Amino acid sequence: MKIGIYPGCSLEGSARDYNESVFALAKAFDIEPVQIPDWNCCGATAAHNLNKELSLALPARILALAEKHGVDEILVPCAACYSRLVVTKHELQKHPELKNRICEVIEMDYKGTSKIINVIEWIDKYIIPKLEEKVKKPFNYKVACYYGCLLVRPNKVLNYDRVEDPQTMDVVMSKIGATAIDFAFKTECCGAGLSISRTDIVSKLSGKIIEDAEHRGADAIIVACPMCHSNLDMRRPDINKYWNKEFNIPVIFVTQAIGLAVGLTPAQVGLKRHFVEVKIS
Amino acid sequence: MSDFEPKVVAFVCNWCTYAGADLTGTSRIKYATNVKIIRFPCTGRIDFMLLLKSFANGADGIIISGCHPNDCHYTSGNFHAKRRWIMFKELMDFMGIDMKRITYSWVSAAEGARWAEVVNTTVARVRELGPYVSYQKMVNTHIEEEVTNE
Amino acid sequence: MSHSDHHIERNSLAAKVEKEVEVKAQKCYQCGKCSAGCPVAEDMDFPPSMVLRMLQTELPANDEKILKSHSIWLCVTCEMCLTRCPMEIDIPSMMDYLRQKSRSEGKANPKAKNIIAFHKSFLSSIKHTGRLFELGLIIDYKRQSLNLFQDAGLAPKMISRGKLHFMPEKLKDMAHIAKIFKNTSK
Amino acid sequence: MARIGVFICHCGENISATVDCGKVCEAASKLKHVAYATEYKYMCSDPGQSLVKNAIIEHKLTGVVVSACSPRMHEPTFRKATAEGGLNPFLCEMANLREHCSWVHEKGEATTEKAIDIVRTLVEKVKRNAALQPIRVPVTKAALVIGGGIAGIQAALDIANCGHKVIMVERSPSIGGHMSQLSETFPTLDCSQCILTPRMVEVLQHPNITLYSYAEVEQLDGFIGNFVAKIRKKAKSLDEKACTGCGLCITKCPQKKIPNEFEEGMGFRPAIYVPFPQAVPNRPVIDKANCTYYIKGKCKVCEIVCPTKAIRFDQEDEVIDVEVGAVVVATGFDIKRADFFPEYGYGKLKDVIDGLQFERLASASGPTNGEILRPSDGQKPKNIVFIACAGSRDPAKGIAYCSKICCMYTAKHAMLYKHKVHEGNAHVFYMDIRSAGKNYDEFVRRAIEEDHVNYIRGRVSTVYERDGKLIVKGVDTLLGAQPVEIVADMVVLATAGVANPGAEELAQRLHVSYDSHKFFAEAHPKLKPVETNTAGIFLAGACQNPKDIPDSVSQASGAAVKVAALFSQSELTREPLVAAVNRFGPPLYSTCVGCFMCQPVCPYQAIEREEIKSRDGKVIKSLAKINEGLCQGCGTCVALCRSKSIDLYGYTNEQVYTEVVALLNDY
Ligand SMILES: Cc1cc2nc3c(=O)[nH]c(=O)nc-3n(C[C@H](O)[C@H](O)[C@H](O)COP(=O)(O)OP(=O)(O)OC[C@H]3O[C@@H](n4cnc5c(N)ncnc54)[C@H](O)[C@@H]3O)c2cc1C
Ligand SMILES: Cc1cc2nc3c(=O)[nH]c(=O)nc-3n(C[C@H](O)[C@H](O)[C@H](O)COP(=O)(O)OP(=O)(O)OC[C@H]3O[C@@H](n4cnc5c(N)ncnc54)[C@H](O)[C@@H]3O)c2cc1C
Ligand code: SF4
Ligand code: SF4
Ligand code: SF4
Ligand code: SF4
Ligand code: SF4
Ligand code: SF4
Ligand code: SF4
Ligand code: SF4
Repeated sequence: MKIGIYPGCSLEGSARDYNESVFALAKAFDIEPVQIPDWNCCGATAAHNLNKELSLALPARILALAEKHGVDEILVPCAACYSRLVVTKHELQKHPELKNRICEVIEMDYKGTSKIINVIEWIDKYIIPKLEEKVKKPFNYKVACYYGCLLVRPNKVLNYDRVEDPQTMDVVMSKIGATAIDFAFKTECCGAGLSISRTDIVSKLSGKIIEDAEHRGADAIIVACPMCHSNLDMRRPDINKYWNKEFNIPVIFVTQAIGLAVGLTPAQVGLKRHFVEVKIS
Repeated sequence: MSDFEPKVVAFVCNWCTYAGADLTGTSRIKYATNVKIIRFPCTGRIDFMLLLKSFANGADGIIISGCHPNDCHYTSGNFHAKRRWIMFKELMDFMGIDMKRITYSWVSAAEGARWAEVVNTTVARVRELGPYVSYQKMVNTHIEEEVTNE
Repeated sequence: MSHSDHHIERNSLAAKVEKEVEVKAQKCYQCGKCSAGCPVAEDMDFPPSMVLRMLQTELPANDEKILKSHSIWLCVTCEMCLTRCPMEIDIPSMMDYLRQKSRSEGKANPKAKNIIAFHKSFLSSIKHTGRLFELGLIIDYKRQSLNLFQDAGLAPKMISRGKLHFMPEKLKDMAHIAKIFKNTSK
Repeated sequence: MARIGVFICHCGENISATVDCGKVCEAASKLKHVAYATEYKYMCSDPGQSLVKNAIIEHKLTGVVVSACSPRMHEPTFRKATAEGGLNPFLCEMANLREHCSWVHEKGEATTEKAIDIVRTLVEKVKRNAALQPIRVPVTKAALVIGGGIAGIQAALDIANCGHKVIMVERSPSIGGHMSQLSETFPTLDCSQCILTPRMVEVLQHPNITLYSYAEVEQLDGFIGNFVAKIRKKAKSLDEKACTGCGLCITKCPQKKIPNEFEEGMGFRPAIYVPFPQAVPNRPVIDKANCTYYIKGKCKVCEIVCPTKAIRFDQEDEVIDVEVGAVVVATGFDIKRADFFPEYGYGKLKDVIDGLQFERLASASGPTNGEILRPSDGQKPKNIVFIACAGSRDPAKGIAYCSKICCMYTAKHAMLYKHKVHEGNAHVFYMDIRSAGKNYDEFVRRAIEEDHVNYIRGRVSTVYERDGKLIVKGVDTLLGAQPVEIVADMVVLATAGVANPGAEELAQRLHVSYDSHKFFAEAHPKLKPVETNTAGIFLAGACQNPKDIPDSVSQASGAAVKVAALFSQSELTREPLVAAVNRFGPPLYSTCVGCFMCQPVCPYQAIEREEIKSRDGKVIKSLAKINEGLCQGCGTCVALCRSKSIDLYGYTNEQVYTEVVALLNDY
């Protein structure tokens, strides 16, 4: 079985920390995901806001490339990219004519054979079985697992976890010794799509999530999406200003938390790149 | 052709269309004399071989009519009739029966006027089509040959 | 004959939404659950359930209001509404369609200028490099939105944390991307 | 040789004005096998009827065709006259010369010709009529009532008061159903127990009613008038005759922490228990699944303390057969339970409860003695939110229908809350207020106008907990979908009314139909709302769809009358127009090939399997057999049977084919 990875644009840029932690964690567990050669951007929100065909064609090229290189399973750490790829696969499967049209657009063959998995599924399948023996420093913290929108929605298409009150990340965190608190904003939107154009709205929405997590006594918010991370972490000064508060709860990628627990250094998992200082560990 | 009077047989269910046709009468609504009714308990009882038998015996057109869907006196008789009709229709079509000669309709016990309309439109259509001699000839020749062979 | 066999020509926005994205506005019974859960409803001029109600009227004046609304641009496609709608009405897809329609008819709400500018900058970044070049995106967006001072503090901090590249990373097969853009531009 | 008599009616001038009756009579008299033809002004008058009687005798007729009005009008009249003439009544047919001829055509040759065609057709048919005997079915005058809620109770009492025996089977240890759990009832707010308990006691004491509680119907065989029911009486581990109901065992049972079903999980009960103080019968049962003795083999405290030595640990289930003539199904309904609404925290947040739980909180005999206290900390809620249509009218959750009762009980709950917590605020999120009953809308208006319940039109998106409070996020759609956020202490969901668990299996055992939501199906939505598709089985109460008490009681009385009508004769007589599968002697036995394609199409489950056995008991052949008690004569099976092995009396293949030939051929 050949496992590929589609990092997506943000992991190469603003979410380098996430990227580093994914690869460091993979290495620690002797896994070597191969990048899909010459991958392109999935088009994210912008494409389907402005151009439906393009919003399917861009992900279709990625999937077709994966197929061409014999990839059976594609790990997609970015929840936004994950959602776009799964939705595209679903749409093309459902509408054969659309599939033909998109194949014409991208001038490539596409069958829809590769499986697309998100980072939690990947952890579940490849990390958890060997986790117990490897945990060196239990992650003894109270954490609020934040799933965001795109890991679980659209639920009928993604078919992953429960759409209300999902549990998979909570379970993963408990395996490294963390206590996942009950958290009302697990799947509320952080405002990702308006990240740059409407910072006020993003500050408001992301602020609600942070406020609730802090209020419930969480030591950290755990995320599995670079968009969520950038909104909750990089946007913190805006959030604090908007709310007129000093929120300083750190936002940690799930892969970073596991990495720390199995003995990787903060630098190895990219913690120093965060805006909000991570005092734990 | 102008003095051609088509013969039309109507197979109707007792509870809806027969009663509907009674109402046509009580309301004194007039329709063509060409249609003659045979009463069945339910359209579910109608054996579609009767259609072939009718054409062979000189019918130029046929009406099948029962309760509206979901109104069947026997709850689902008309549903089964409809299902069988769909299959049989294809078969007859395949056999070369002129399907324009057959009307399949729903007339409830309250639709006296509708029954007159169904009768009149069917008669008009069949009149247009002319006598269904082709079928009668085909079937009847066959019988006669058998008789002479004896 | 089924009851819905009415062959009336409809030319309303609702009819178009129905045809293009298979969202039937008439299915909405105005319960308001979408608006109750929508994270941006309070910033919208018409919350999602109101957009549906306006579509249902099939009145040209309401269609016009929708296409010119701020709401359709504020929707962040979070899918909360679809997830909870009892009638499973795909509002996010509908919003996508309305945005495209609004822009192609030149009716986009002026207040959404920045949002559109951002999406455009984003796409143009992909068009030129195949991947998102974040620094380029920010510069292009600032140019388009004339919002020069917004996020002034962000870039230096990102740079210091190695989160912004100075040079775009280009795909090898840029010609392919160009073709895809060309093939999908209507 | 057939000798047919034809009687042509003028119907005053109704027929004779357009049809030349004389000519029809003449033509009829020339038909083969017609021994006598005559015309008369009013055939249905006494002299007209005598004409038929006398002609039968005089002309030794073997068949009669009365050519007059619609058989739907006078067929019974002339069949009776035929019988009085000494001929089997089914040897009489009517030719419809009025409704289908004289009234719908103008006077003229074609009309008379058509009349002749009709007469000829029926003459040919009647020649092929068989002398049929009405089917007589004996009736066992005892009714089985399944389910002991208010509907079952009402039906049982009504039937018993007509003087018939009733066997009532109730699944749980006590009768009473959901009504016994209710606090006060809309629209009058009278105490549920106060009006129900006397009825329950009446059932127990009625000489005509035998009550089997803690029992279930396992199987039902037979047909209208003649059912046999297999009833499993679950072991109560108790000698009911010896037990005095003193309750000592209940107080001493050490196993005390079992969630109390009657209190909807908001209290506990021991392993030996009576579900509630007014239970009928008021005798305990041991819940084997939770009793220490059954689990670990030790304890027997109850046996030790029982002053009358009534405990029987070795008791086993008992299965008995009862013979009944009719069945009333009254197994009621249930409401959607936890984990159905994750976005509202139902099943997860302690203070998000359902309607039945609220009933228990509001009930004077409930876990809080009628005080409205929230389950999490026993505090009095200052702000309470009711959410209507919680799961009903929600196709995404699989329930598109309206549950019908929840608008009313929600108004009642809000009202009861306001009566008990004067300083509190009650909010109701609703979509429509459906209160179409006598004094119902007035009731809802009272909640709004006098008790100041805050009705907000809109659906709630989510309920979550924060600092021990519940945040309810909704909108007010009447204010342009303006967001409404209420910080509540307690949330009550009016969850959808659904079919009782086990309803589907029961329906299959009884051979009655059910709808896609597993509610029992009535035979006709308007005109047979208490009948099922199976003759002799009737419906009462919420097992058909969610219903309130007045509707349940009305329907139960309706079902009881149907049963009483059935029991008013000792034999059922039915028209013999039923289907039959042919039978002959060996070696063929029947042309039926045993495909059983006919079985599923019969709307009345009248087609059974019969096994032909050789002398040494080996099954040689499986054949379809029609139960004439169940068959209603629709004829669907006849048309379907490919080997033409089934025929329908009155409409045999021979008859209908002959009709076609006679109608089209002028001979
Ligand atoms: C929260 C709430 C509040 C309500 N308030 C009111 C009100 O104020 N006023 C009003 O008019 N109505 C009210 N109702 C409606 C009322 O409860 C029903 O109308 C009534 O209970 C229906 O009676 P039933 O006998 O048909 O069914 P049920 O009460 O459900 O009784 C059915 C009985 O059948 C038994 N049973 C089930 N399956 C089997 C089986 N297989 N074999 C043997 N026995 C079986 C059950 O154990 C039960 O005893 C309310 C309902 C709810 C949920
Ligand atoms: C516009 C409209 C549409 C409807 N559509 C539907 C529908 O689609 N489906 C449905 O289920 N229901 C429908 N209904 C309701 C339906 O009409 C009633 O449920 C039904 O008619 C009630 O029957 P009833 O016998 O109780 O009363 P009625 O139909 O009113 O019959 C009462 C009879 O009693 C006679 N009478 C009155 N006073 C006396 C007296 N003092 N002495 C002797 N005789 C007397 C009257 O002449 C009448 O014949 C509709 C009603 C209306 C108004
Ligand atoms: S239900 Fe059956 S019997 Fe009744 S009228 Fe209809 S087709 Fe006829
Ligand atoms: S949730 Fe669905 S049905 Fe309700 S108002 Fe919104 S779109 Fe309409
Ligand atoms: S998808 Fe758009 S309309 Fe729907 S809830 Fe999210 S932001 Fe609101
Ligand atoms: S034997 Fe069972 S029922 Fe009796 S007292 Fe013990 S636990 Fe209770
Ligand atoms: S079993 Fe014995 S102790 Fe228990 S109630 Fe009956 S008589 Fe009393
Ligand atoms: S009765 Fe009222 S609350 Fe219940 S489902 Fe119907 S409309 Fe909703
Ligand atoms: S009065 Fe009639 S129209 Fe008005 S709510 Fe009641 S049932 Fe509906
Ligand atoms: S005639 Fe109708 S009711 Fe009788 S057995 Fe046949 S299908 Fe069943």
